[in-house]
Amino acid sequence: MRLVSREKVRERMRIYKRSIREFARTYKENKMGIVGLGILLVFVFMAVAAPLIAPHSPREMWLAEPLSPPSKEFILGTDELGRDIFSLLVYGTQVSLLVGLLSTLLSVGIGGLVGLIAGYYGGVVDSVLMRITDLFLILPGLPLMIVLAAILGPSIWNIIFVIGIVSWPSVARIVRSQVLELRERPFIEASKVANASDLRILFYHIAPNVAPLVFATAVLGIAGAILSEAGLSFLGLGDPSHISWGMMLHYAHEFGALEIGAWWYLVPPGICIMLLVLSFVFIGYALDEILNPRLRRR
Amino acid sequence: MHLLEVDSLKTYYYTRKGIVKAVDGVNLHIDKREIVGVAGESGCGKTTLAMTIMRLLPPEARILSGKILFHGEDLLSKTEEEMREIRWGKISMIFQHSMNALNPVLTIERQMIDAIRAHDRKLTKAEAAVKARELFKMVGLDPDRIKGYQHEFSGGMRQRVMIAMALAADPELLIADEPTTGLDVITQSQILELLRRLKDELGLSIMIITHDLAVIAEVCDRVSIMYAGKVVEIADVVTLYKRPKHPYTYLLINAFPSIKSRRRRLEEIKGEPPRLVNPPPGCRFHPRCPYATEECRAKEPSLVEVEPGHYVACHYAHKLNFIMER
Amino acid sequence: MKDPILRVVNLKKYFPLRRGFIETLLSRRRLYVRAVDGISFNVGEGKVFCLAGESGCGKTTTARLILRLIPPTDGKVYYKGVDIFSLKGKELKRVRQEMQMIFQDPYQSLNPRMRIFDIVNEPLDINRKDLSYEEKREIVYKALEDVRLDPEEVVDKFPHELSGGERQRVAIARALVLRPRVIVADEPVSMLDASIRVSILNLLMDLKEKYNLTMIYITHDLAQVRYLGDDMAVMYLGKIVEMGPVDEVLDRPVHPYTQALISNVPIPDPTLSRKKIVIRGEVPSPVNPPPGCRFHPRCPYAREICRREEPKILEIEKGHYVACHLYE
Amino acid sequence: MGLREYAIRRAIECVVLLILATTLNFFIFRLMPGNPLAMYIENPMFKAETKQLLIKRFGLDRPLWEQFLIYFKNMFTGYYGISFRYLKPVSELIFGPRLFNTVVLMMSSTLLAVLLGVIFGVVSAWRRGTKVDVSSLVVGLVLYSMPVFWLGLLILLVFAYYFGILPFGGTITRGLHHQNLLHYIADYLWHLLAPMTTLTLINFGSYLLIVRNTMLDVLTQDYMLTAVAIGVDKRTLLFSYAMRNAMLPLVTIVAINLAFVMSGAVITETVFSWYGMGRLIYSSVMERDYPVLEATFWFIAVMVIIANFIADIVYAYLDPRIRY
Repeated sequence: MRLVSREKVRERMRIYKRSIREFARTYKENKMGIVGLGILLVFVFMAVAAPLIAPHSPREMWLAEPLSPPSKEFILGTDELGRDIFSLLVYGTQVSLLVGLLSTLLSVGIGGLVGLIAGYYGGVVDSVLMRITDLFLILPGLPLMIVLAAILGPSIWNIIFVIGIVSWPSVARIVRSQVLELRERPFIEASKVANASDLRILFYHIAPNVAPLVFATAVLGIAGAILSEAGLSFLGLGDPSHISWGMMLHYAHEFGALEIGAWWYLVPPGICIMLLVLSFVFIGYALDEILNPRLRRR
Repeated sequence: MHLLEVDSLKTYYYTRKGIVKAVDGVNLHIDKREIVGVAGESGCGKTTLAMTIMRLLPPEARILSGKILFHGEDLLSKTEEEMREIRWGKISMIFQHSMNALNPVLTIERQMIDAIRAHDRKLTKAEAAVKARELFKMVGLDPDRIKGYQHEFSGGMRQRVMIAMALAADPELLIADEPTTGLDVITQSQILELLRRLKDELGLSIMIITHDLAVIAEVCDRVSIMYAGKVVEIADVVTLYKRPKHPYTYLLINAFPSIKSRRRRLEEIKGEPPRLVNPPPGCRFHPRCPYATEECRAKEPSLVEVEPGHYVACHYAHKLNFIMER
Repeated sequence: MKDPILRVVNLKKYFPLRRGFIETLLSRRRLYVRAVDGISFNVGEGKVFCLAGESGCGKTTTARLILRLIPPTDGKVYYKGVDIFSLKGKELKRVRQEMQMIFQDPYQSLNPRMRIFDIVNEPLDINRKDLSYEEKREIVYKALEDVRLDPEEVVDKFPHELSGGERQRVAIARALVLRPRVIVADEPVSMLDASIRVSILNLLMDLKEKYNLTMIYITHDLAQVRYLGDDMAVMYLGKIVEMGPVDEVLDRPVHPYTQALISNVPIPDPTLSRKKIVIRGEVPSPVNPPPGCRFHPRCPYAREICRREEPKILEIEKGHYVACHLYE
Repeated sequence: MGLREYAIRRAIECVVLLILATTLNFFIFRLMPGNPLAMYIENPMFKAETKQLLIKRFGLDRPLWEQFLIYFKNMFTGYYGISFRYLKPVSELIFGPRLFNTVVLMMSSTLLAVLLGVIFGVVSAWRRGTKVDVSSLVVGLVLYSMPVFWLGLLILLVFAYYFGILPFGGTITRGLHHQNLLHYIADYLWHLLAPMTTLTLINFGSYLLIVRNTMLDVLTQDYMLTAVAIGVDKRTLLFSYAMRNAMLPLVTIVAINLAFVMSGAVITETVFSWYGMGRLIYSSVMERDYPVLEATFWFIAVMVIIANFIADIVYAYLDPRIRY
């Protein structure tokens, strides 16, 4: 096959740059989106630069009396094993971000593909795929995750897998309804008249038009995945070798932080979860407003 | 005194992309028992004009100047409370896209009764229901279907329902925004016939807003032609179609193929209508006008009465004489 | 008359009414929307054949059938003597290249995420793998010039950056890049403003002359039919009721429906007075079309036979066909 | 098509879905690594004979398709097997105080959340762009972003630990002798307060956002402009013209959310030691108590299907367009 000409590549780059510039301009006007992005960047920095920020190793035990309140050395006190809570918090960011991103990638991958195929081919294929999707929606999500996680065993990869495998149906539904609408657009017929193959129509015409919506959904999906991870970890199903915020709260609950009023152990992990989720929700909301033509009308 | 007189009205939209000068100095009037057509292409400001008269503008719109005199009283100086009485009570409107103008989950009867009772609170629900059925009959609908829902009616019938709704509070003036757009030829003809009949029977004044000059020729007594936020020509319907004075009017009428006339090549109007964020200076039509001169580019023409009842906004109105050969 | 380039024979399309899985199981009788119900016509090479009718009469479905965008329930379409529904693979691809379509809504018929160059280039990308990028670009630029757009100015733009008229020109350019023989135009100007409409109509006529195209022009506007059509057929509820040369049909309509339709078309001339034929009611649903002649419930001349028997299509004058019991 | 025909059609579809869900439920628990058979054999609590007996009783020695048929019959005749952990019939574990407690918790919090969500959502949309709107939007988003258990822990920290006015958990005060029924109910409600508030707040956030969105959508519809032009008074405008349309999607969402609320219940019941189905599910997972899980999952699926069915009928009743 002949290589794509250099000029064509250059042309493409120019167009992409222009689209990104245009998008950035509209995004900048959205206050919520900017706040969300700001919070997210702080957390990303925390995750990447964790070894530089954290004063102690998250594994180092008996640094001080267990459950000791905040002090100069341990600004958020210590946990029941005498570990530095602030350090645990900083490293916990890595887990949340990793689980959120990867499990959403999985659910968007499965859901997107199912939605595309069901929506485009319709008929029996659609009926079968959608019935399966309905079934997954009927089964209670978190209990299902709990069962799967408990059986697969406590590992961060299992958690990612479990969250991804349980949360794809909503993505599939959204994508499918969008595809159903796009499929009827005349530009699809126009390209059929030009002999375009199904694959070309699906991936060249439909997928790029679904992409923005999927992107907005995915960002909200990350928020949901982080909450799910926190929930699973809180129930004690997390990976003990990667301490997450949910797991910190699990231990806090288990070891009676509540009964002694150890707020320094109970409050900070929750705030972190909330802020990180909120940042994705804000960004998702902003994207939805920008990309969703229904809301843009006015 | 005219029933309604619009005097140098300006309504702009303040959007993120700039100021849209949708209505930029419009004059026109409507007399009693008269059907006046306001014609222009999409985006010329004709719907904004109607919404300004009704005072139903979205928040980003602002009325900058001008007067809207109804029975000699300026509607722009009325309070919202007073306007609520005049709206529908004196001036009612049929909106564009009548498909979506009715609430889908309420019966037609319920909506008709609400409309009737909103302006005559003395009526009981039962009395209002009787009146609603009468209105249904008047617009040629079967009164037994009044308890139905919007989706049970076809396009033409929905338009009739909208007309019945508009008549709910016995208005003096009816503004109809694209009343026949999207309807089939025969249905369209029926709706126009109905409007003409209502004018005669109820002594109604009607303002028809449309992009279709053929529709105007069918029913209107007088016509205003709008272009890019301005009125460029006003005349009675025969004068306008037979001896237009504004080049735009002439070209626009010529741009409509007729089913009657034998085939010949129609004259094109070059270019496209300007965007109202940044309209051209001088006469707004000059970039597309075959007769434009330096003067047209520099100076804006004002609407002048060239003969009784015939107003034209063109520097060369006295020189240009178009004769329609159809 | 020489052999027509396109022959449509007894074409039918019934759409099954969309219903749930369960319902299909429960009831044996399936309901159909009879969008096109047995129509036949010929299109001569280099002619403009107009399909006219009100919304829901099946004219757009006919267009999609001719282009094989949907499979027919019954009937044949012969292009240069070959039944297009029997074609497969390479042959189908080749015939499709010779038949292109222009759609009604220029806002919907261009992919919003592709720039103009890619939109016009797509048919070449798919069908002309033998061409180099430079060659394709030349053809695209030429096509854009053909539709009187400035290629340099538009190629990089996205559809939303163009006006409606410009978009429709792009759609025409896309239809032309493969040098088709037949163009099916489905209400190509109905969404455009009056002042732009004429320039698109004239453009279509010029291109038709220049490339000796055959055109199937679908419209509800009889004035447009008069303006550019050679032959025409009037459709009502999936059937052709009258067919013939444009001037013949419009000046001497014989079917009561055609007569009513023509008499109700608004004319941009207030001095012309004429008698309008008043017709009751609205078009019935194509799911349950009336028996016999489909127009009989609204026809002022309906007789007993019209309720029972479907009228056959008859040639009452040379080339002028009508399906009405009044003329049997 | 009338409402009745529509209801029948939907009912048949629900039955199909129920059969499919039952089937899926079977396979989820059979195809999992560490199948139930292994659990019997590895469990030292059972004697060899008992094992054989139970295996026979459950039909686990028969081929899979036969097991499937037996399972199917069992599910629909109310025989869910015996819990490994409690050595009691599963039906006894589910149908009783546990179910009651969970239903009380879920119903009360859902009702409150919907009510609050509707009020704040409508006001927020009606006054779009004002301070009221922006602050309720932010509150909604923040609540939506909060982990349920953390909110629960915070409430406990503040009201149980610092103020000492609420209990740390449980359904009733253990060891307390209740003098009469009224006293018992009061004690029960006192314990209900914290978990109910937690679930209400969490759900309130999402309902507020949904109602606000649909309401904004409705307000921009053409028919609203017509109603304003007609001069329909504000009350009628808001309640008859706008809200009825805006409430429609909510009917469906409340039903769909049931499965989601159940997830919230699992965690909430754990935080507050609430004696209900959620905790049963959790502890059964930890103990690999398959019969209980199989039954609870099936039961929840049935509830969700029924709720969706009811929602569809209510929707059709409210929206005349559905009965085409």
